[in-house]
Amino acid sequence: MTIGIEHYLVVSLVLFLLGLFIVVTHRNGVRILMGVELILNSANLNFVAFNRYMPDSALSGNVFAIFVIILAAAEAVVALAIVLAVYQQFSTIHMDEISNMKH
Amino acid sequence: MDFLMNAMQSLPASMQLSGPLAWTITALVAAGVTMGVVSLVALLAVYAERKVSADMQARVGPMHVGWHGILQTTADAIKLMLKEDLVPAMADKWLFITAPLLVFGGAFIGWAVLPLCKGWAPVDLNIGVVYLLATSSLVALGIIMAGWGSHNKWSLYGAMRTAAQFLSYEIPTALHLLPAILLAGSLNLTALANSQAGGMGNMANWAIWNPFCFLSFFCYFISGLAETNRVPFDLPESESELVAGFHVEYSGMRFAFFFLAEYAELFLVSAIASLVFLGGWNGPFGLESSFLYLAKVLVMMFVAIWLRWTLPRFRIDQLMGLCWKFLIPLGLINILGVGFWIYYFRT
Amino acid sequence: MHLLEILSWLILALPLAAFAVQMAVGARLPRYGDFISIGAISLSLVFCLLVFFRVIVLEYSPDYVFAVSYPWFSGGSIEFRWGFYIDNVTAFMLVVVGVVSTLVHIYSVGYMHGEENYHRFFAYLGLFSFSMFLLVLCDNLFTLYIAWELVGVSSYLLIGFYYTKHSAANACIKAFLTTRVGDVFMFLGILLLVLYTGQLAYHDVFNAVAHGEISGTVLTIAIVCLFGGAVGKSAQFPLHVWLPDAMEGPTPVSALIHAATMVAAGVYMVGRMFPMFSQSAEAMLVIAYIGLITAFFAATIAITQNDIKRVLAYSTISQLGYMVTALGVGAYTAGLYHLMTHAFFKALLFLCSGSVIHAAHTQDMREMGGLRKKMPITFATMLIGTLAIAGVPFFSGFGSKDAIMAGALAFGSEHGAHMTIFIGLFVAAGMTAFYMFRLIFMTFYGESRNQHSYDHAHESPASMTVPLLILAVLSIAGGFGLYGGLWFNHLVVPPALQEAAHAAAEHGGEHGGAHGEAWIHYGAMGLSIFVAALGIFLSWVVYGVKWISAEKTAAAIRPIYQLSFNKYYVDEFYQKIVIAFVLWIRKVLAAFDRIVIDGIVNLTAPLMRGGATFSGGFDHYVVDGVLNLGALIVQAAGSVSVMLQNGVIQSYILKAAIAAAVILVVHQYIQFWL
Amino acid sequence: MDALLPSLLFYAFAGVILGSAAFTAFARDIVHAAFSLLFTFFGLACLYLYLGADFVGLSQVVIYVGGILVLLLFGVMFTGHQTQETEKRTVNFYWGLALIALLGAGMVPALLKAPWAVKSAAELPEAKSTISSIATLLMTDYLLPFEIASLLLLMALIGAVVIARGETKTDEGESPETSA
Repeated sequence: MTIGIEHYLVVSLVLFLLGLFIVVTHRNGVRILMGVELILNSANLNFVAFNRYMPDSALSGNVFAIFVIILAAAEAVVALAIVLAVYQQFSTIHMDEISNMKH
Repeated sequence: MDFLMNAMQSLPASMQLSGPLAWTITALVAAGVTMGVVSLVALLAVYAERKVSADMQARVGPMHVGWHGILQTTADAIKLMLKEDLVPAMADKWLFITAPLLVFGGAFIGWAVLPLCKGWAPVDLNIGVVYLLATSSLVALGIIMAGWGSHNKWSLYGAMRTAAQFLSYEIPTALHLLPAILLAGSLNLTALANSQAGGMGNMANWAIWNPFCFLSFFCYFISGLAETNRVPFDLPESESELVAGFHVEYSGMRFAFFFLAEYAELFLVSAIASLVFLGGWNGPFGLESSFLYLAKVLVMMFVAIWLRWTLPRFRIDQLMGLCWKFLIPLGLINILGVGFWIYYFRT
Repeated sequence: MHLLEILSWLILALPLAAFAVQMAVGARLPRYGDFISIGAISLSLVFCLLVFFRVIVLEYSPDYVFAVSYPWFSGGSIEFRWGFYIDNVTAFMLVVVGVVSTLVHIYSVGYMHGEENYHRFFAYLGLFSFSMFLLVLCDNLFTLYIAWELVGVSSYLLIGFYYTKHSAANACIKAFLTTRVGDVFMFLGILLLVLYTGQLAYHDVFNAVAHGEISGTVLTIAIVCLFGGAVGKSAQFPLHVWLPDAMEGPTPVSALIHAATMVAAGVYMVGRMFPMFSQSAEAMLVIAYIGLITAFFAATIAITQNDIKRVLAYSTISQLGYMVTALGVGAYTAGLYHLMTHAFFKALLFLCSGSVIHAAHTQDMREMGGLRKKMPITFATMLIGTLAIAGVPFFSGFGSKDAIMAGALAFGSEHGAHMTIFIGLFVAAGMTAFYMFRLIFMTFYGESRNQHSYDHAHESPASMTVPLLILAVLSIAGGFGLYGGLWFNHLVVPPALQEAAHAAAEHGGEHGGAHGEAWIHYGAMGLSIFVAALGIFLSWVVYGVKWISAEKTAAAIRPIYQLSFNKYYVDEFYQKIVIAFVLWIRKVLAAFDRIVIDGIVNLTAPLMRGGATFSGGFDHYVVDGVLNLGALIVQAAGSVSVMLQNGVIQSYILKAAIAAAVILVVHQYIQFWL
Repeated sequence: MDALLPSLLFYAFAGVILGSAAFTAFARDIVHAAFSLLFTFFGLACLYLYLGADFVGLSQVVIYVGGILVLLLFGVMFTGHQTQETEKRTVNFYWGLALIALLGAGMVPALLKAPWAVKSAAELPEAKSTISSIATLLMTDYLLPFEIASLLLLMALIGAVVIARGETKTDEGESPETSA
């Protein structure tokens, strides 16, 4: 009944699938961003879990997770700026309606 | 208070329990104690606020319930609890209900790492400061939730302002804690306070005497006030323009939660300031006492109340300008400065 | 760094910097930036004087040498270095170049005032000064050749300064190409030396020659080839034709390049290489005779010319011939001494002629006359220059020319067969005095022959006259009285060269006035004074008081006069024979080209056309067919896949992810199926 | 008994995380979805703490809850509550479901079968505080990535400002949507 690495991997996998589902199916740009965040978090969970279950890895997993979080912050800022710009430009944030590069 | 500490520590032993169950029971008891303290602090703080403001405006304040109105806030609390629980028809019910809990929860879980008396905290977390910074963000989220859930434009405005203000002021709050943390070399609040013991009159080692930390202390207190939405930074509430901001639709018990959370946070900010900068329980003449610590917190709270009834409210652009153009650069400079200080005076 | 090293760097850098600045921003500076050029060249002059002072005065020793060299690059087995080589000769030459350059710069301010491209002129002057300094300072053959060509280029630019004038454009091309003939020989000479010795630096080459690494006929050929460069640059017969034409350039240029410095470069080069040249008696003899021919023929031409600058040009050629002869007969110091004195008085004469031209607006002496009263300063200074060149005692030309005569006389007395050299020089000296005073009389005395230009004539501005005065002083002082030659002799001959000179003296004559026997020296002196006086007297008789009519005399000896007047038809000879030969070869080659090469090309055309027709058909039916088939397939596939391409990025992600998932699932479960 | 509580805690956290994430994925209201994300992030932070990664856990709370989530809510509020009840919120909904089913079917056996070079839970050392080790790592082995990350944040900040403000320049009625 102890918790092994597989438990974390499955949780992470389901998180990833849910994120992917959001990215693939939802029309709202902000919702897609949420999906992306879920995917990033599932990766992070893998990093941290493997780090814990490989004690010799000297915290590299944790450091990686921190870098991923930093990247996620940068990504969210820029992505939201883009979403706002898109909204101003196209008056919609439905990503399937924005199918042409030049307005 | 020292008795309390001993009692808490010996509790599991006296019940002859060990393992996770003991851990759980200790946690629950600690949570209960903390909850009681929070409520007590809030009740007293509201009373103090009323009385102080009355004094400042040459009034007498509440006088009828109890001796000099000392039971007035208790009576108010009872009144709020007995009021009808209203949810506006157009409101997003889930969000509307969750928001006060989130706000209060956010303020409350911060107390988990706060030393309540000399050397004892419910959870003596070794990265307590980071934990405090982390949990305080829940409050902002709760306020946004309240603003959105109320389906009211005043609420939404208040919520948006909160989000902006909160995101901005989180940065200087952290930045201005860092110089003192660098000096102490620890993120543990107890260790931070203990590291300031000793020196001339048990005061010379207070972080505030370091020139950089001296600046940081005031900047931190300003940022803290802004984070708790206290005047002069109470733009999210601003009674005069937004009616009451995010909690305009709330009444009864839910409103009480917001109220409680505000004073809990105020206490938290004051406590951190006194622990990190003012030596915590270390005081003059080699004194080390929980009462000294409490006295410092109360003085800080009094200053906050005093400011509330003295200063007018900022405009939103002034608020943001103060944060980004003044507090954050100063924080970075302070960190650099204290780094050099440590390099030259410690090594 | 040694002081001399720093000074050498500065001397080189300043004119080059002035050149760069003038080229880049000269047009936009106040006064077109002439002050920059003048400042730079003046500073260079100051540094030259410092070098002179240090080398000649402070640390004087006959064999003073300062050498420094820097690695440059290496090609094959030869390491190319470049550096400075400063001895007494270099110090002297630096002062000559510096003084004349500076004075010409200053003079140009007045002379070129208001010209178009004023700043460009100064830029070219700066480039020329740099090149000349480099030529003087450098320590090896390779750098010498580079400086040599740079001098040629800047001379080309300066002669062609009025490039819109057709004659100037032609003259600069002619000058460049003619000197190039000499340069090719010089390059061959350098190549021969490098081939045999593997060295480039002067010293190493001299050592190699002294050790016999190159000797005999090969050495003679190498030396004659090197001398070919001097023939071109110093306008020796038969490559002298460019110098008179080069007078199309502005007069300061004539003074700077075609009187004082560049044309002296050949002489300087021979002087610099003297230890090597003196190893080959045959080559020395060739040099001596070429110098003699040049000196004599140029003098005869100068008598009949009417253009004031052409007279001076031929006079220059003649004087260069003197120098070369001096070198050829082993009177090494006399040649270099004459180089210095000539630089001063010929620059003076040219600048005076410029002043006259500036005033009279013509170059034809027949249009002038009586300018003495209008232009007293110009007259006085020009008279001093003329006296100097004529070899009148107490002027600089006397000492140097006398030394050359003495050298030639000594050579002749040793080898009776070569007494011709002395006699030729002697006669040429008389002619020199004659034509120079002819110039003076025609220009400054008598009545004006063109009243209009006479009325407008006036003295030149101070920026022009001051250099004249300075040069006049130098033209007198440069002679050091009567005994300059003796003094100079001690000054510039390092012992190493003395030995070489002695070696030359063993088969040649005694090499200079000082070491000559007394009768040679005083005899030569007396004779040269005599011919100078004779020349002046004749000139006075013909052009001064006109007892003898010049026209009648010319008519009496008409064929000779025509020969002289037409410069012995050398130009025509080149035009008719040499250039015609080249043109003929060109025609032959053109015919070969047309008939043989074009024939082959024309033959290939039908072949190619046949091949092209075939390959075109193949292309059209086979290759295009395949391609069209491919295109059809791609089009069909595209019309299917365009349905996938709907512009919605999410659908792309979906499709990619589904593809990945399918692959994954297949990969996972395939083991069960198999 | 001793092993039960930690396991139960894990399952509780996993339940919170996956439940709230699923709510995010399937909720009709985007604001609800966003707030549901709060629980996902918070649960993940708890899971990190549970894994002994205290600093990562708190960073998760600070940055995701305090930063990114608030930003997402901003995004929702600025772009308006656009999706009406009647409007279609998703595309390819069933394709998406098929996709995650397929991927899950492919991945789960792969995860379980893979010979991970890890230790079993019993062999693991006691979790210690990671913060000073991480600080040392960031200042030594990972100094360059750390500095690059700071640069990246600066670039993101400036870039975001530029992108978001870009439209204010065309206020003179030139922008297509105002004229259209």
